Formats: sequence, structure tokens, C-alpha cells
Amino acid sequence: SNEGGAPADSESTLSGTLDGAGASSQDSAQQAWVAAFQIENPDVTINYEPSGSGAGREAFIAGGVSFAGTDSALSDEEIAGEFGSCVADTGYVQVPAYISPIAVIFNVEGVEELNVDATVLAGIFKGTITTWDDAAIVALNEGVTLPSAPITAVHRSDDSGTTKNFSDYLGKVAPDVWDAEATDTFPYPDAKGEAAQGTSGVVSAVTDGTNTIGYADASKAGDLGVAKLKVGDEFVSYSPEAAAAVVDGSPAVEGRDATDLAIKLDRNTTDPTHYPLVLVSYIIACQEYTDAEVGPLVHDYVAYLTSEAGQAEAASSAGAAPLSSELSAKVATAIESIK
Amino acid sequence: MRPVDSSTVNALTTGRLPRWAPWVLLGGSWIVLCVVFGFVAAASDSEFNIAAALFLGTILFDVLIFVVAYLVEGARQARDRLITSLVATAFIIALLPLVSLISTVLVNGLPRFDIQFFSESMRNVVGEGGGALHAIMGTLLITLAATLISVPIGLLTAIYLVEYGRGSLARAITFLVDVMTGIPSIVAGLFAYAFFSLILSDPGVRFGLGGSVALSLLMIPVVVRSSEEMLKLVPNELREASYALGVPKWLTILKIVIPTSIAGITTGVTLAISRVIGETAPLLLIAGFTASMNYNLFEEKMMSLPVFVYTQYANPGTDVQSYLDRAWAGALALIVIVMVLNLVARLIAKIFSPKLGR
Amino acid sequence: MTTAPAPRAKLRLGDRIFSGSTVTAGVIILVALAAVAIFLIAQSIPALTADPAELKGSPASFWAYVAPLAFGTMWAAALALLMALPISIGIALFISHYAPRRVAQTLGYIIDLLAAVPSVVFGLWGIKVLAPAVTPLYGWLVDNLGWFPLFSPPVSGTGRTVLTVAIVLAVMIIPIITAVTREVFLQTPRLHEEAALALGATRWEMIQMAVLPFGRPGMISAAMLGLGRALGETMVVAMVLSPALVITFVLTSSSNSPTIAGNIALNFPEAHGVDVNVLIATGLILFAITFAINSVARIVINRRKAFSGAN
Amino acid sequence: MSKRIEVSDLNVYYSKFKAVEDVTLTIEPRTVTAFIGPSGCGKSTFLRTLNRMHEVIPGARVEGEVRIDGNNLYAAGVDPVLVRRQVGMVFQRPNPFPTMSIRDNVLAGVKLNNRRMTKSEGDDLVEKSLQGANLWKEVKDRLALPGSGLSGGQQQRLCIARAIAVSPEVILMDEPCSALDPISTLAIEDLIEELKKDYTIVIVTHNMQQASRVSDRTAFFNIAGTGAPGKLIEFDDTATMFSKPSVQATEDYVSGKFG
Amino acid sequence: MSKRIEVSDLNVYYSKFKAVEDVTLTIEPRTVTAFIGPSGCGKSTFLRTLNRMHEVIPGARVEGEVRIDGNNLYAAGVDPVLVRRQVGMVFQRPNPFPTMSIRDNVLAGVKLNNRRMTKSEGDDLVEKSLQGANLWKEVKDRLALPGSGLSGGQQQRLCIARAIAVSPEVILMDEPCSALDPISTLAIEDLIEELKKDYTIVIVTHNMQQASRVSDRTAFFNIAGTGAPGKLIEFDDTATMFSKPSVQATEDYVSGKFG
Ligand SMILES: Nc1ncnc2c1ncn2[C@@H]1O[C@H](COP(=O)(O)OP(=O)(O)OP(=O)(O)O)[C@@H](O)[C@H]1O
Ligand SMILES: Nc1ncnc2c1ncn2[C@@H]1O[C@H](COP(=O)(O)OP(=O)(O)OP(=O)(O)O)[C@@H](O)[C@H]1O
Ligand SMILES: [Mg+2]
Ligand SMILES: [Mg+2]
Ligand SMILES: O=P([O-])([O-])[O-]
Repeated sequence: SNEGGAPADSESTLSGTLDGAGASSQDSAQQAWVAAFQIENPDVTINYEPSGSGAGREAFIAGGVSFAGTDSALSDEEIAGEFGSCVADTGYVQVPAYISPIAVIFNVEGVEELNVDATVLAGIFKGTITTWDDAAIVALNEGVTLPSAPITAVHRSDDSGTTKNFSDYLGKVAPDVWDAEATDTFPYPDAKGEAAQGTSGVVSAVTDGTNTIGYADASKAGDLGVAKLKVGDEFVSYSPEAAAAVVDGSPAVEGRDATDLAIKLDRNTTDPTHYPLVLVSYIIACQEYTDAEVGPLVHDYVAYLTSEAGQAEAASSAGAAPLSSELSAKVATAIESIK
Repeated sequence: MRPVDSSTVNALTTGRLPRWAPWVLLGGSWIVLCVVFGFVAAASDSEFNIAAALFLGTILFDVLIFVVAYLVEGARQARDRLITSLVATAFIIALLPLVSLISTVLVNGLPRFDIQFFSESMRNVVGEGGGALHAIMGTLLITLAATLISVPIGLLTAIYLVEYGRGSLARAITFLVDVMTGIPSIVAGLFAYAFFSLILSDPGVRFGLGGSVALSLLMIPVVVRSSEEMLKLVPNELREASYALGVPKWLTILKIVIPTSIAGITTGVTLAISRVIGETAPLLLIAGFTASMNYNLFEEKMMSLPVFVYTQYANPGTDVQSYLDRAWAGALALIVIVMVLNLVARLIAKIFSPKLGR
Repeated sequence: MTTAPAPRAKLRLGDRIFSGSTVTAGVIILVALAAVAIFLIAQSIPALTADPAELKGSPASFWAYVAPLAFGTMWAAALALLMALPISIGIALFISHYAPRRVAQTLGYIIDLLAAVPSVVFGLWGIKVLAPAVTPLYGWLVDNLGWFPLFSPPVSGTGRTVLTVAIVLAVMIIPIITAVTREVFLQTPRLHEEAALALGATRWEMIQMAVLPFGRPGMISAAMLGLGRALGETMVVAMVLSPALVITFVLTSSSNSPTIAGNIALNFPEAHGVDVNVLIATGLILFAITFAINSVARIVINRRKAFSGAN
Repeated sequence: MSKRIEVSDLNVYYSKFKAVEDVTLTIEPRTVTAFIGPSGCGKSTFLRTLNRMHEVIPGARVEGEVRIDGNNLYAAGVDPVLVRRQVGMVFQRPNPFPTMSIRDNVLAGVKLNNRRMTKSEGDDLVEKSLQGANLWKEVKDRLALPGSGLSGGQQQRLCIARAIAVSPEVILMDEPCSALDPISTLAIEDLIEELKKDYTIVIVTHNMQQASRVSDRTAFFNIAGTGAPGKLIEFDDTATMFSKPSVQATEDYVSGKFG
Repeated sequence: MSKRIEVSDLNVYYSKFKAVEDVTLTIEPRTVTAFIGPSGCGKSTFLRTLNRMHEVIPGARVEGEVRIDGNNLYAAGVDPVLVRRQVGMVFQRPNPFPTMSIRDNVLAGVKLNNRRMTKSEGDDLVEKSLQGANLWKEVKDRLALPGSGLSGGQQQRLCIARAIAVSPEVILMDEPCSALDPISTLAIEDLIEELKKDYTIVIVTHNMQQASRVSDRTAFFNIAGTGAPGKLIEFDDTATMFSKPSVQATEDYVSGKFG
């Protein structure tokens, strides 16, 4: 059986249970990390509950979990308060751990390749562009015959970090059309689009439907057509490198400690090696824990998952874009402060 | 005396369709519609849809039989025949989804319906492999606990209603059991969550017994109702026979009434179990989900089979297909468990039921 | 023969304990329901009193948020009932009065089998099999009957509409309604069936005269039982329906009114803060709707009591 | 109306069990014939074969012939529905349709064939049938109320009114008074006396005094023991049957030596 | 065993409805008393008040006194359970416990009251009771089989065996033969003849011949009409009741003029 059963050659001295909660976007990566980490350290059990970024941050602040995963960095008010699990007046750590490109997937009869830009995407998902042969789309796709069929635009029906980042991107790049704030909930609930539950719901709605388009974590795109996104003057398709590149190229959020690596994503980049429709998910932890046994566990676990091996694991099992070596080094320094 | 030669016309006969007529008509309608669909399919290059052909053929038959019977047998008999065929049509309509569902589950579920599926949990499994042992154990434990809560309460309440209950308390309980039957399962889950998060003051409370409590809310009214029916079926003569022997009421209930109705009660309980064992929503809220084994109902999240199916479908990793395969295998396992429970119920009813009559 | 002493009553401890425990069990049910109501209400109050701006999606008010949910819940359930009821009554009659006894039993088992299928499995089936299968049909309906308000365009490209959900719900409640109606049909007093037949009624006329009137209260409660299940069904709706926060009767479009139960399942996992209270409050409203519908049914049944078969 | 019934060599079976064996008898028009005999001897079973009502019971079947004015009830192509319109039946326990008003109960059978009956035709028929069943005076003010609100005896007369409303030619009655009190019983007995003018009546009764009061001819059935088939032992004028029956068992039975 | 029963001024009510009015009679030990009368006149109702079995029916209650050897059954503090152990009852339809074997059925009254007895004591009691009910020979080889496998008459005798196994002093029987065929009826009648040596027996019957065959004394009940209470009309030696009753209604009833 796969339960327990320490490999005889394990040298690990770590033991104990570690609870985390937060972003569901990280869930498959966390599963892979937890599995790998538990195999290395058989006496350790890690539970990561994908209860959502907001719930994760809340639980961390209340001291319910030892670390949290979140798609949105801690806000200034949250930083100003106390963290339940941390020794009073000690700092916290916030590092990017999971970078994932969001793919725009489509299933249109007779169309193999599709180019879009933020304005067109915003129009489609807001419901102002309703047919495939709309002039705005045709203009971006020379030489492609687009059907005059109605567009079925599929968005998430549940709350999700994917939606928030998608919405954030459109709001920053095409603010004229996309006039909504970025939230986990799809902002135009009465649009004519189609709603589906979870990434898998979106993918299967796009796959099984006709003349559909949707957005989903790139790793789940499968055999579906993936649209190229206009960045600068070129159309780029998503790739882990391009996703990592935009993160690298983005400035840090101002006024934060050295252990807080929150990033202000540069959605408006014009560099064609960047893919700005990307989701960055962070890990939040304490620098010093009131329960002294937890510190080393968190340290080792977070160190592992941001290490090269951990990022490779996430790339293969969750389709994530690995942190660049530059960013990795900063992260490693920040993590050293966890005791 | 031998009256009237039987060759003279019998005044009691009417026009009557021969026995084979309906069957021939039905077959004929099916063939005609299949041919029509065949032509349409050939002409428009689309797929030949046998289900639709048979369905429309049945409808054609319903019309034909009415017309033919009207002409031969008269209006009343025609109406009788029409209803007969409509009623049979209803049955066929209900069968279509069942067949489709069972075949889909079998086709998709069998690839992973293997030993590994029943001997491993999902701990440390990413992508292929793994199994649902933790979910099966969780389902069994949670359901067992729910049964242990519901059966005593439900059965005793039923006894109260049938044997003791008079007046306003009985009426109130009957009414509330009615209300309880209508509790949506998600509301039961919400209640369990609200209740335990308040008394344990833990906003993220998730544990197996909470799931059992939620399921009990759904199970109790079913147990009360079915036991009540079964207790009512015990003939009063048996109670009277027992009273007339100078046996006190409680012994009469324990030793005559319950043994006589035990088969029905057990069947009812088993059916109540199969009613709740497939519940997903309340367990999602209060029992949570996990990849690891957990034998402790009192703490930590506990996986259950329906939640397993749901999460495998809803949160797949990169290797989507192996998650889907596990979801379907879980669905198949769930159906098998419920079917086995149903069969057990029938068997119990057969074995325990008192041998009445000769 | 000596005169036996007058038999004196003992305090029968067994009787006391036994009847006491049955009463206790009944009272536990009372308490449990009271607890359900109290906890749901207590947890709902923050949602009702919160500033609407704090609520997710900033609706005009809590009630503006709930209205489409409540509508969608009833609409989907009503559609399901509309489809399931005639079919169930047909099947029940088939089993009770048409099929030969041996065959009827097997048929009963087969229908019961449907009841044994858990709702997640129906959800999977609905999304993977039914929705793709009905998509062309919806296209045809909207192309040809688009003038009819229920089928007004645009058509859903994926088949995940309220009609699909209602079909799955109908399939799910057919066995429930069938089981109850079959029982009441079987209980029609032979006395009344024979009275009809002896007057020279055909089988259908006998059913009209004796079986259906006798079974009417039973049919109503069966329908309510089925409706209750359809109102509260969660997973199928969450998995299959494409919801939008609107009120619409259209059967074939991508925008469908959400249902309360489905909405809770979709949003509860990531809900925190007052959003949890909002969801619990919608759950309370679902409970109230189910309760109201059941009560109406009970009143209908009671009003016809003088003419029912109960005497 | 009213017809001759000729039964020849009739056997009745419940699946494999032979309940009634080899009955041959002829019932004349406009007579009252009583069937008597101990419990389980097949009186009800036999009675039901006279209008094919036994077919309602799964597994029940007959061998032999029953002719009503020469027409064999069991010939091929005979419609049992038509048979039952000509041969009405009244049961042991009064069974008015509980969901119908008194008026609708009376018209229940008639409406089957003649859906478009005018209100006044209906009124006439209701009055005539209820008069015929001696019930008109008691219920004429509450025709719209449910039939189940009447007393047992009134309900039974309502059932008789319902049966005669379809103008049958024969009326079969299976212990019509056994669930009624003495007063109601008398009312029914009086009614039978009157109905006899128009109908052929066959009545099963446990009560030998009742048989001797109401019937012209009496048939005595008996069984050898549990599991044995019932047989027709003797069939004769009622007066003869009760004064000097030709078979010893009949004498023992009517004099109360057993049963 | 066997006791004198004295009933004085007894009224029985079902809720508000007075079913039996003002009955006063005395039943001597070791006699067979028959209750006769038309349907609904309250025979069963009255019989049940003799061992408080009417209390099982919701709303049923009595006014008046029933004394068994001087002890009033309805005095304050009397335990009905103890009354019923002294006054046994046999019902219209045989009702052996379907879940129990023949042996367990006989011992039911003893065992259900948690009285401990050894296997051999049990065997003795089973044999004695079944002998007493004239059933031993027929069932001694299948004591372990379910009681419901017996014929109706055997079942009824099993019920009698079950009743006498708890050694009551009075046995009440409510139409014990009405569901049985003539052969079984004879067997029960013979049995009553024997039981009379040890027990006081009260039997309700519809069958006047049966009353005259088995009973020493006969009570005739009658009712004025539906809704009126039943009354005791006459109570006398059976021979007198059937030859020269002092009340006209009795004569009418026993001679079959009504009922
Ligand atoms: N539905 C049935 N299935 C099988 N056997 C039956 C059925 N109805 C009656 N019998 C059997 O047929 C025989 C005759 O029964 P029937 O009811 O005709 O007697 P009866 O003379 O009318 O008796 P009673 O006076 O009690 O009404 C009995 O042995 C009875 O057990
Ligand atoms: N449980 C009851 N509730 C109300 N009324 C009852 C009940 N049982 C009997 N009665 C009424 O009491 C009266 C006497 O009934 P009872 O059964 O004692 O008559 P009976 O002489 O035994 O008749 P039968 O010969 O038919 O058995 C009847 O009017 C009857 O309707
Ligand atoms: Mg009979
Ligand atoms: Mg009685
Ligand atoms: O991974 P999600 O946050 O989009 O569910």
C-alpha cells in the first residue's frame, strides 16, 4: 500500500503534521509537492486545503493554519495586523511559489489557429462581440475563414483565482471595454456567456460544445486550440518561459519588507517574449512560530517547493512555469528567515 | 338440455383485434421509422440515430393502435388500448436513460476497476495509479455512524407513533418528520457545519462524524416513515393475542410486533442507507476531502466515495484522463455498493419475513 | 377454590422505561429540527443585516441576490416535475395494473435501480453524455421555434441549460414518484376496483373510476416528495448548469437562473467571511421554499378528505 | 329484461387448486335463487363465474359452459365488459366509490357508455334507480354529498341502485346483508322481493332463514374437507329444500347439524 | 380453576358512542355461555370487557362493574395485564404468532412474561396444552415448524392451546369457528365440550345451531337500529331460549324471522 511505510534509507529527522490552506490554483502543484516531500520525510504529514485564497489568508491570520497559499498578495491592512501563529512582533514571509500561464482555449469548426488581443477578448467575454465573423476578430486573423456562428464564451461559475487574474489582465490592458474590478467572481454574471464549474468544467464545456472559447490554467488545455495573445505588435502563444519572463520583468510591490516578494505584475508589457496573462500564487508563512516545532517543517517544505526540484515537479505534474533562477535566489534568501 | 347450436351468432361478442395485432403494429412502426431515419441519415450524411427512431416508432404505434382499435373495436376499447400503449411507452422512456447511464458508467469505469483501486489511497499519488480505499473506508465509517444514530432514534420514534402516540405530541412529531423529509441535503450539510463550527469554535471544522450527523438528518425521516409503515402492517390481531395472554405492552412490542415486522424494518433501513450513501454535497461541506486514510471519525478530514468521484472529476491534475478514469471507477464502485445493499435488503426481507399462510 | 387476592397493579418498570425512550426519540427529532432552524437563522442574520456593498458581487440588496436563485430553484424543479410526473404515473400503473405480476416485480426492481444511482454519477452522466447529445436538438428547437419565448435565441453551444438539468432531475425523481404512486395504486381497495369492473368498465375506465381517485392524495404527496428532491438537488445542478444571475424562463440558452443548492455547492468551498453567512441564508430560504410547497400540498390533500378513500 | 342462465359441467380453478367441481344447473328468468353452504364451499367463486368476475383474480379460470339466453359467456371473442353490463353484481361489503357523490355513484356505470347524457336525463335516471333501490326518499336532499357518508345499509342500497342503473338483466349478490344490522337487512330483503319482478336474481347467503325468506329456489353447496373442491349437492325449490330435501347432507345443514 | 363472573349495570362506550347499554348477568363456573344476536349488537364489545381487552381500542371505556369471584375488574389499581392472565381469549380469525414455531406459540404466554422454565418443564407444558386442545396427535412430529403452516382449524386449536397454557380460569371465544370449514368447526365444538370440565367458557357465535349444540346458557343481544346501543334482551338456559323464550324478539331471532 501507499500509506505510511518509511523507505528504510530515509535520513530525514523531520516529523509532525503541517497544515496549510488557500488558493485552489496551487492545489495540483501542492499535491505533487506534498507527495514528494512526504516520500522524502515519511514521518511528516502535510495537509493543504484548497479552500480559496481569501479563506487561506483568513485562516493564516487567525492562526488556523501554519502557512497559506494565495493568488493575491497580502493587502496593506492585512500586513498591519497580527498573525495568529507567529510570535508577536516578528515578521512574515511572502514568496511566489507557483506561476501558471492562463490559456485562452477555443473550439471552432474549421479554425486551427486564432489570434486575439485584450480588447477582443474583453468584448467576447463581456458579450459585446457575439459572432465569430465579427469584424474585430477578422481583423486580427487574416487568411483564416471564421464561421458566422454565435460565440459561446465559457467562464468559471465558481470563484477562482484564474478568473481574478484573467479579469485583472483585461481590466489593465483594455480598460475601455472591461470596466470591472478584478475579483474571484466573474464580473459580468448576467452576460450571455456560459458558466462552468471548475477548470475541468470550462475545459469540457469548450471541448464538448460548438464554437466555444474559454480561459483555463494552461496545463489543462490538452488538445484544444489555444489562442495567441497580442503583446506589443506580435502574437505570442503561452509558454512557461514567457510566463516566467513577465514575472521577472515586473516590479515589486512598493514599501514591503525584504522577506515580502509580492509582485506587481506588468500586464501592459509590450515585450513579445512575455506572456502577461499569467497567474502568480504565493506562499505566506511566519518568520517565527509560537509552536517551535512547526518552524523547521515550514522552512524545509517551502524551501523544497521553491527549489529547482520542487519547481520541476510542479512543472511536470501541474504544468506550472518554474521560477527563474534570479527570482529563486531571492526567494531562497527570504525563506532563510523562517525559524 | 343442450341449447342453441354454438354456430349461431353470440350476442356477447364484439369486434376484437387478434392477439398478434398490437405486436405486429409495433414492429411495423419501428421498421418504418428506422427506414425513414436511414434515408434521412443517408441523405444528410449524419449519423443514424436508433434511439430516436425507436422512440418515434413507439409514438407512431400509439397513434396507430388507437385508430385501428377505434375502427374495429369501438371508442371505449380504443381508449383502453391507447392508454395501455402509452403506459408501456412511459416505461420505455424511463428505461432509455437508465441503459445509457449504466453503459456509460461501465464503459468508463471498468478500466480502473482493479485491485489497486480497492487497495490503495490517493496519498502521495500524482497522476496515474492510486485508488479509493480511503474513500471507501470513509464512506463505510460515516454511513455506519449515521446508521447508528438514525436507526435507534427513527425506530423508537416509529414505535412511539404507532404504539403510543396520541394527541398533540404525536401530531407534532408526524408533522416534523414530514418537514424533515423535505430538508434539502445541502441544508443538512450547512446545518452540521454551522452547528459544529459554533460549538467547536473552529470556522474550518471538517471531520467524519459531522458528516454522519448531516446524513442522519436525511436518514431519520426515511427510517421513521418506513418503520412506521411496517409496524402498521403488523395485524392488530397479533397484538391482541399477546395482550390476551397477559403480556405487558412493552414485551408485546419487543417480542411480537418487532420480530414480525423485522424484515420490513431492515429493508427500510437498508434503503435509507442507500439513500444517503451517495450524498455528496453535505459531506463536501462538513467531512471535507483528503488523499489519505483516516479511520478516526472524530478528527481530521475524511474522504468519502461520492466526494472522491466529485473531486477526481472537478480538480484533476495535468494527467486529466487518469483522474477521470478514477472518477468513473468510483462511480461504478458506488453504484455497485448501493446495488449490493439493495439486494441485501431484498434478501433480508426474504429470510426474515414471517412465513404467513400455507 | 380459595379467593385469590385482587390483582393489584405493579409499577411496570419495563413499560415505563420503554415508552419513555420512545417519547425521548420523538422529542430528539423535535429538538433536532429546532436546532436546524435556530442555527440556520442565527448564521443567516449577519447576511441579512450586512451592508449590501460588502456582499460578493455587490448586489443591490441581499434579496436582489436571492431572487434569481429562488426563481431558478423553482423553475428547474417545476420543469423536472412536469416531465417526471406523467411518466412516473404511467410506470406505476404499468407495474400495478398492466404488467403480469411476475414481470411487474422485475420492472419494479429495474426502476428502483435508478433510485440507487448517486447524484454525482447523474452529474457525470449529464455533463458527459446527455448535454452533448441534446445540443443539436436545442439548435433545431431554437432555429425553428425561436419565436416561442421559451426557446428564444441565442442557443447554448454546450447543452448545459436548465432543460438539460431538468431532464436529469426528472430521471432522478422518477423512481421516487413511481415507488410511492405504485404503492398507493396497489392499495386501491379491491372492493372498488371490482365495483367498477362489475359495472362493465374496461381496464382504463376502472382505473379512472377507482384507482386514480383513490390514489390522488398519494400522487400529490409523491409529487411533492419528488419536487422536494428536485428542489434540493445539488451536485447535478452544480456540475451541469451554466448559471447567470438573471431571471429567465428560456430553456435553451447559456444564461440560466441558478439554483440555491447548486449555488451553495459552487461557492461554499472558497467562501469566507460574510459570504458564508449569505450562503447559509440562501440555504434557509431553500428550506423555507420546500416547507411551503409541502404545506400547500398537505392543505390540498386535506381539503379533499371527505371524498378521499380514507374512509 | 331478465334471462335464463344455463350452467353445464363447470369447474373453477385457482391456478392448480380446483375450487368448484362439475356444477350443472339452470336458473329461470325472474326468479330469486339462493346459494347456501358452509364457509369455503365455493359459493362466491361460482357466483363470480356467472359474469366472468373471477377473471379479476390472477390465476382463476374455468372449464365448462355458462349460457345466458343461449350465448356462451366463455365462447371465443366474448367481451367480458359486455357480459358484465348484462349481469350486474352486488358485493358482501358495500362499496360505493368514495370519491364520488351519491349522484355520480348511481351514474358511474351509465356514464361509461353514454358520455353525453344531458343533466335532466341524468336526473331522471338517478331518481328512477334510487327509487328502484328504495333509497330515493332518504337521500334525495343530499345527492351531491359523498356516498361514503351513508350508513352501511344505505350504502348497500346505493350499490344496488348503481347496479340497476345500467339496466342489467341479471343481478348477482354475494352475501349482501352480512355486514348489515337487522333493520338494514330487512330493507334489502324487501327490495329483493321487488326487484324480482324485473330481474333474474342470484343471492349467496350464510343465513338459511334469509334464503328461505327471499328465494324461490335454493342451491346447496358443500365440501368434503379443506383442500377438496366444492360441489353442488342439491338444487330445488326453496320450500322443498327446507322441508324434505332429498340428500342427507342438505338436511343436516339446513337443520343446523353442522356448518 | 374456573370462576363465577358477575356483571352489573355495564355500559360500554367507543368515545361518545354508547355501544352496549346496561348489561347485568351472572355466569356460573364451569359452564358454557353463548352470546347470540344480530351483527353490530355489541356481542364482541361486551365480551372484551370481561378481560379488559376493550382497552386496547382507543377511546373504548366502560361504566359499571365486572366481578370475577368477587373482585371487581374495574376497581382502582387493578392491573389489566394480570386480569388477562386469568381470563384468556380466542379470536375470530386464528392468529398464531407467525414468527414462532408451534412449540413457541404454545409457550408464548409463559415465555414472553420472562418466566424461566427448564426444557423439560416446557416440553411437559407443551404436551399438556396441545393435548388439552386436541391437537397433540396431529402436530407432535412438527413442533419446531412455524404455526402458520397448519390448516385453519388446527391454527385455531393452536390458539386455544396457547390460551390454556397460561392456566387461565375463564376462556372467552369470539366466533371461534366462523372462519373455519365444517370439519374443523366440529373439532372445535368437541373441544369446547371437554374444556368445560375445567374452565368457565363464554362463546360468541352467529350460528344459532352452534349455540344450541355447545352451550348451557344463552344470552341474546339486540339493537334497535344503527347508532342505537346494543342491549341484553334475554338470558336463560339454552334449552329454554330455543324452545320457549319469554321475549318476542328472541323468538323471532332464533326462529330466523330476522338477522
Ligand atoms: N383468490 C383466491 N385464490 C385462491 N384460492 C381462493 C381464492 N378465493 C377463494 N379461494 C378458495 O376457494 C375455495 C372457495 O372459496 P369461496 O370464497 O368461493 O367460498 P365461499 O363459499 O364463498 O365461502 P364464504 O362463505 O366464507 O364466503 C376456498 O377453499 C378458498 O380458500
Ligand atoms: N373500534 C370501534 N370503534 C368504534 N365503534 C366500534 C368499534 N368496534 C365496534 N364498534 C361499534 O360498536 C357496535 C357493536 O360492535 P360489535 O363488534 O361489538 O358487534 P358484534 O355484535 O360483535 O357484531 P358482529 O356479529 O358483526 O361481530 C357496532 O355499532 C360497531 O359499529
Ligand atoms: Mg363467499
Ligand atoms: Mg363481533
Ligand atoms: O485554480 P482556481 O483558483 O482557478 O480554481
